[in-house]
Amino acid sequence: MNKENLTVLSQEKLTSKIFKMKLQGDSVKTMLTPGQFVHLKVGERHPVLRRPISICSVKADILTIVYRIEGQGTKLLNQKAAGDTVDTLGPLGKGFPLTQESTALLVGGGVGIPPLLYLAEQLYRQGTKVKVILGYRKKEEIFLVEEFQKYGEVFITTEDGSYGRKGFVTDAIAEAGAYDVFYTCGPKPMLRAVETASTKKGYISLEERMGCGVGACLACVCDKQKPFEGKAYVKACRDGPVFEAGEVIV
Amino acid sequence: MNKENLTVLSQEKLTSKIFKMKLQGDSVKTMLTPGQFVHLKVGERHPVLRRPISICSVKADILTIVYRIEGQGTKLLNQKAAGDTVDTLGPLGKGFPLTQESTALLVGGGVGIPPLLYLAEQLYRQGTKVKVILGYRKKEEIFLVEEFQKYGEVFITTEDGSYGRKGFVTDAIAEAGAYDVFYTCGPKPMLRAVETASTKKGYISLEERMGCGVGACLACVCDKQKPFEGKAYVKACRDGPVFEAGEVIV
Amino acid sequence: MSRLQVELPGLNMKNPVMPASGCFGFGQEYAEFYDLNKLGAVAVKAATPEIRAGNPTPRVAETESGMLNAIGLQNPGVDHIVKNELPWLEKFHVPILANIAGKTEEDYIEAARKISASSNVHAVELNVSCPNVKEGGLQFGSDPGMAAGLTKAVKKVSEVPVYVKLSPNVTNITEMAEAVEAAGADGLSMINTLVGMKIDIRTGKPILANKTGGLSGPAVKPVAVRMIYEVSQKVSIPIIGMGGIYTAEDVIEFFMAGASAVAVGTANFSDPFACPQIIDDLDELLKEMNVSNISELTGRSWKSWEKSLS
Amino acid sequence: MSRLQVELPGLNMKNPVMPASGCFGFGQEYAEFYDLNKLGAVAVKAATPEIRAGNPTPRVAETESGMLNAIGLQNPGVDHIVKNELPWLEKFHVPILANIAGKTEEDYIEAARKISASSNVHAVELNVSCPNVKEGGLQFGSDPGMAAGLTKAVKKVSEVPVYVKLSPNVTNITEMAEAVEAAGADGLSMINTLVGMKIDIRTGKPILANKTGGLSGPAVKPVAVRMIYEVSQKVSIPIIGMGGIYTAEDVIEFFMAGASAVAVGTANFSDPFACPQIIDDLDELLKEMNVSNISELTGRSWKSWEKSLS
Ligand SMILES: Cc1cc2nc3c(=O)[nH]c(=O)nc-3n(C[C@H](O)[C@H](O)[C@H](O)COP(=O)(O)OP(=O)(O)OC[C@H]3O[C@@H](n4cnc5c(N)ncnc54)[C@H](O)[C@@H]3O)c2cc1C
Ligand SMILES: Cc1cc2nc3c(=O)[nH]c(=O)nc-3n(C[C@H](O)[C@H](O)[C@H](O)COP(=O)(O)OP(=O)(O)OC[C@H]3O[C@@H](n4cnc5c(N)ncnc54)[C@H](O)[C@@H]3O)c2cc1C
Ligand SMILES: Cc1cc2nc3c(=O)[nH]c(=O)nc-3n(C[C@H](O)[C@H](O)[C@H](O)COP(=O)(O)O)c2cc1C
Ligand SMILES: Cc1cc2nc3c(=O)[nH]c(=O)nc-3n(C[C@H](O)[C@H](O)[C@H](O)COP(=O)(O)O)c2cc1C
Ligand code: FES
Ligand code: FES
Repeated sequence: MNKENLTVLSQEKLTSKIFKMKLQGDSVKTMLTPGQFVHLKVGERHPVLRRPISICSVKADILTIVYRIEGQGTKLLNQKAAGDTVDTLGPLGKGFPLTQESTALLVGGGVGIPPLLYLAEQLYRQGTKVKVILGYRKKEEIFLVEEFQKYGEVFITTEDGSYGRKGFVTDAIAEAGAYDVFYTCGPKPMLRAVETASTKKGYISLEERMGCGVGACLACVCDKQKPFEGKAYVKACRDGPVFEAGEVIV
Repeated sequence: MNKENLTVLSQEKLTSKIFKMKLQGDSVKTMLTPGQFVHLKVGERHPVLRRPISICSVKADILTIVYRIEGQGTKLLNQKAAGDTVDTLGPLGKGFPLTQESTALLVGGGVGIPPLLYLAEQLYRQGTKVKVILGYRKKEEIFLVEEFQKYGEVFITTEDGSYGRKGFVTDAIAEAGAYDVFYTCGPKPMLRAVETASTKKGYISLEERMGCGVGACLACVCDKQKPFEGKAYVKACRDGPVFEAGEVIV
Repeated sequence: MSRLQVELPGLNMKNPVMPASGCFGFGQEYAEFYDLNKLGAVAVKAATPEIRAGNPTPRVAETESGMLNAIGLQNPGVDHIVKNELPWLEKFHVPILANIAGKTEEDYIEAARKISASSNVHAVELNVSCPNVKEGGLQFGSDPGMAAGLTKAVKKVSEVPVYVKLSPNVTNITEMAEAVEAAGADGLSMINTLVGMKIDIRTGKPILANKTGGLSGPAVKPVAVRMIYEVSQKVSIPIIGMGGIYTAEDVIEFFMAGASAVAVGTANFSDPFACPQIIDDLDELLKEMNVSNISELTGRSWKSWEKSLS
Repeated sequence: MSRLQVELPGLNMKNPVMPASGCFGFGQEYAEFYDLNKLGAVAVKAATPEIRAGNPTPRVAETESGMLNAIGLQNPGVDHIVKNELPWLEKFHVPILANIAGKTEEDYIEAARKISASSNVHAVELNVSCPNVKEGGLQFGSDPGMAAGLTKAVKKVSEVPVYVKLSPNVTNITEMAEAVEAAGADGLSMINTLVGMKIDIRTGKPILANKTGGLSGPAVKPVAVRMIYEVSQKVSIPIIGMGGIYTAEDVIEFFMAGASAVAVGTANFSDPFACPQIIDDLDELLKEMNVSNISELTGRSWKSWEKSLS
């Protein structure tokens, strides 16, 4: 496992609260799987815990992450400027498996959207047809849409109807049409809704509060739907954050 | 009382551990008395206490301080760069009274040296003859000597004899010759030695660990030699840090 | 009634924020920074019957997100305080919570009797929990029976409501709270400081001359919130919450845990304008949260309620 | 003997630093970062006789300079641990301190009997102080008589020395320590976590599903140092110190307070290399301080000594 001080190349504001950050370093070359995450140390001694952030895209030794300012940790991350470094652990966890099916539906909401971009790119490159549903609260909070459009057709929903279809991501599934496999990442109610709305095979990515991020502290466990070999739980940080739909209780 | 975000103009390294920092702001114009101090907030939320640092010199709205990197707080202060701001409370406390006698002896050791510079300047300007004894551990740790030489004759002692007279500041008092009043600032053993070595009237400046810095918490009290009007103690932050020699138990 | 106004026994407060005892002297120093009329109340420094010199220095040490203090109840004695310190505060329209301490029950009784007779003292606060004095105080703070006995005795002589300030250094703080409530306490203050120590590794000695000291500041906030959460579910007298409050968000957290007012201690040292700043921010925050009076939030974390906060 | 080597009952440690129980799993994850032979010992996650699912999530929350956890002793049961987890650690030359917990005395006896029979378990640590499980554990941790009874019972069945891990959530920790020493404990571990809570003001609810959790990290260090300082003067068995250790300087502080070895918990989450880093720095620091073996520092803050540290 890698720990490296990545160098900040840039910070770019996407919406009032969402930022895109580029980081450079050797360990980035090992960040091959979409859905994996990095665990960032955002302050010298405070706060005590790292922050898990998904890999959004990788080009050679440059990592792109997209994050929303939530609290203290993401605020500190936002204060980093080009030339500063960020102590980064990763890649961590198990990411999305690349399907062999022909059409994939990607469904993302909020800060669940960034990891799907790396996935969209890899699916597109291997020839899978990609359809993407992205859910936002309102027009002003839309981000990353053009990037997704490079890899497939994009359907947008906003809760207030200020852009695209009014409603939730599930309201756009019919419009998106046929698909063989789905991939989804976002808030738990969304994951549940997508799981329920679909009869196809799929993969979901979970956000759990983490301690260690490496599998040692048991902070991030999820219950399995069906205990397997006596194990009733999995660790989001190590066995996930991506699970097959139906594997864990969301 | 003033609280202001002063703007950092410069940081300059004087010795391996000692730095000179210039800060600018309106409240600096009220920092008129040598021996007073400012109380600096060195971090956003950590550490919880401010750091007391003496006024070393003032020109219009520019404050100069000279500090030694000791622990966490001074390390954070050292990370400030030109253009950053420092939340500053001050001027605080009672400084050195300017004597009407003709010759003043200033005796400083370590980080007790900086406040004496502002005093030397003011004494010199009002026509008092200034003699200065500065004590250091060794040659490499000498700082501010040239600045003092503008205002009077300077005698230097080093503990290891690598520069000036070998020994402690008291070993140079005889050499410095006659004086009418003394002013001293430095570590407590030095203050005690100077008080004992002198029969003249004098003023000492005390370093006590502080909480509030404004007189409310009673962290920084010193015992009076002779209780006066029922009061057996004084507060270094408010009644001091400068006291008449013999007034408090050092 | 404004969003911020709260009413506690003896304390009619225009807002729920007061500086904590021992962190604000008798107000004179901070009055140089702002108008004390801004405050909901003022908790003044502990008074004992006799003059107290307190502990030798160093009396403070810094820790991660906190500080240790061992002032040791230095004070000029209750007579001096009543005669020389409290009258100065009369010009402000701010109720005073007078903190008292002692070695024996008689000490507390004397201090309470004298100070509660001051015209501008609206409530007394029994400091039964000062960790920095060896005798007496500590026992009163950890033995429910003794705390109850003391409360009863003080209630008899006090002309104003009596708050008991509880120590967090106990196995079962709820038991302490229930005991003093049964004995007639009008309210609780919690928490006082946790006993801690810091050693200077260069000298090998504790930094504080008193060796141990009381830990305060943001580091102790989770302990304070937990204790208030537990106690508020078991007593029906109001709680003045304290321990690491720095922001308006912290005040909301203490209310949701079960507090009915709050005190701010260590934060004053970090920023002399901490109290007025918190009060202003709190008003804004409550407006955003659509709360018409802050008292609605008391105990939110354990009360079931219909309208969830958006 | 090297500067760092220490010898405690059952634990012959090449250096005094071990990861704390519950913060290091059974070592496999951190072995991907560095060679576990670097460590002085390993304290493994608590074992109970039966499989435990632990508490619902969220199980962690962050606080100023600290964190709350309410894992709730999730573990696969002692049989599984003995069969599947401990053998993996055999390839390292590092003594294991096996943490055990339970609801009843019988639980502890069963866990101790089974785990102490493992070839690479060198000592057991009785977790009588887990704040995150409702039944049993808590009583054992706050009642000196019960703690002593438990210690005696476990001593009878354990094939290796027994350490008792004390809770800081008590009025008098010295009394607890003396009781378990008299009952035959070979050593003490202190401190476990302080009970705390954090409320999410957006929802009005505690962040942890378990509501309360155990506070650890630098915030609690002054409390740990104070307790070790007090207890070490009253007992003659060694103390494994823990609570907020992040640096080599912290380790020295704990030794000076009275510890004979230390454990590092929360710091592992902040930096997976925390333990080896502290060990390297400690060696350097002791060299600078001219200390020939770290054991010389144990209790420095209260022992009188001739040669002062320069
Ligand atoms: C596997 C994974 C991938 C993620 N990827 C992204 C991403 O690409 N972009 C993005 O903006 N956010 C992402 N998140 C959420 C992100 O980790 C949180 O928003 C962030 O930790 C909040 O930290 P804070 O200090 O700003 O907020 P605070 O509320 O101050 O955080 C306090 C504590 O709670 C934890 N926490 C708070 N919210 C969450 C959350 N939603 N999930 C997990 N822990 C939380 C923090 O890590 C911290 O320990 C991801 C979370 C996980 C688990
Ligand atoms: C009135 C006054 C004027 C001072 N003027 C200067 C000056 O001009 N230049 C300079 O370099 N230093 C000066 N000092 C000392 C300076 O305040 C300390 O070196 C500094 O606070 C150390 O902080 P730290 O975080 O780096 O060290 P740490 O050891 O990490 O500090 C921990 C705590 O101890 C306090 N502390 C540590 N050492 C001292 C000390 N010697 N005196 C008071 N408190 C201390 C800190 O303020 C802090 O609260 C002065 C002190 C006082 C009281
Ligand atoms: C320097 C200092 C002095 C204190 N003196 C007293 C006191 O005299 N009486 C008292 O009841 N509490 C005293 N306290 C405790 C505070 O009133 C308060 O309970 C505690 O500091 C927790 O709040 P905080 O974290 O906001 O500081 C003192 C605290 C500090 C830091
Ligand atoms: C996530 C987590 C899990 C823990 N699990 C256990 C445990 O199973 N048994 C135990 O005795 N202590 C447990 N502890 C307590 C630690 O071993 C240690 O006593 C405490 O965290 C203080 O040390 P620290 O501040 O270095 O973390 C746990 C602590 C944390 C943070
Ligand atoms: S975060 Fe520690 S096990 Fe997953
Ligand atoms: S530092 Fe608070 S009274 Fe002097």
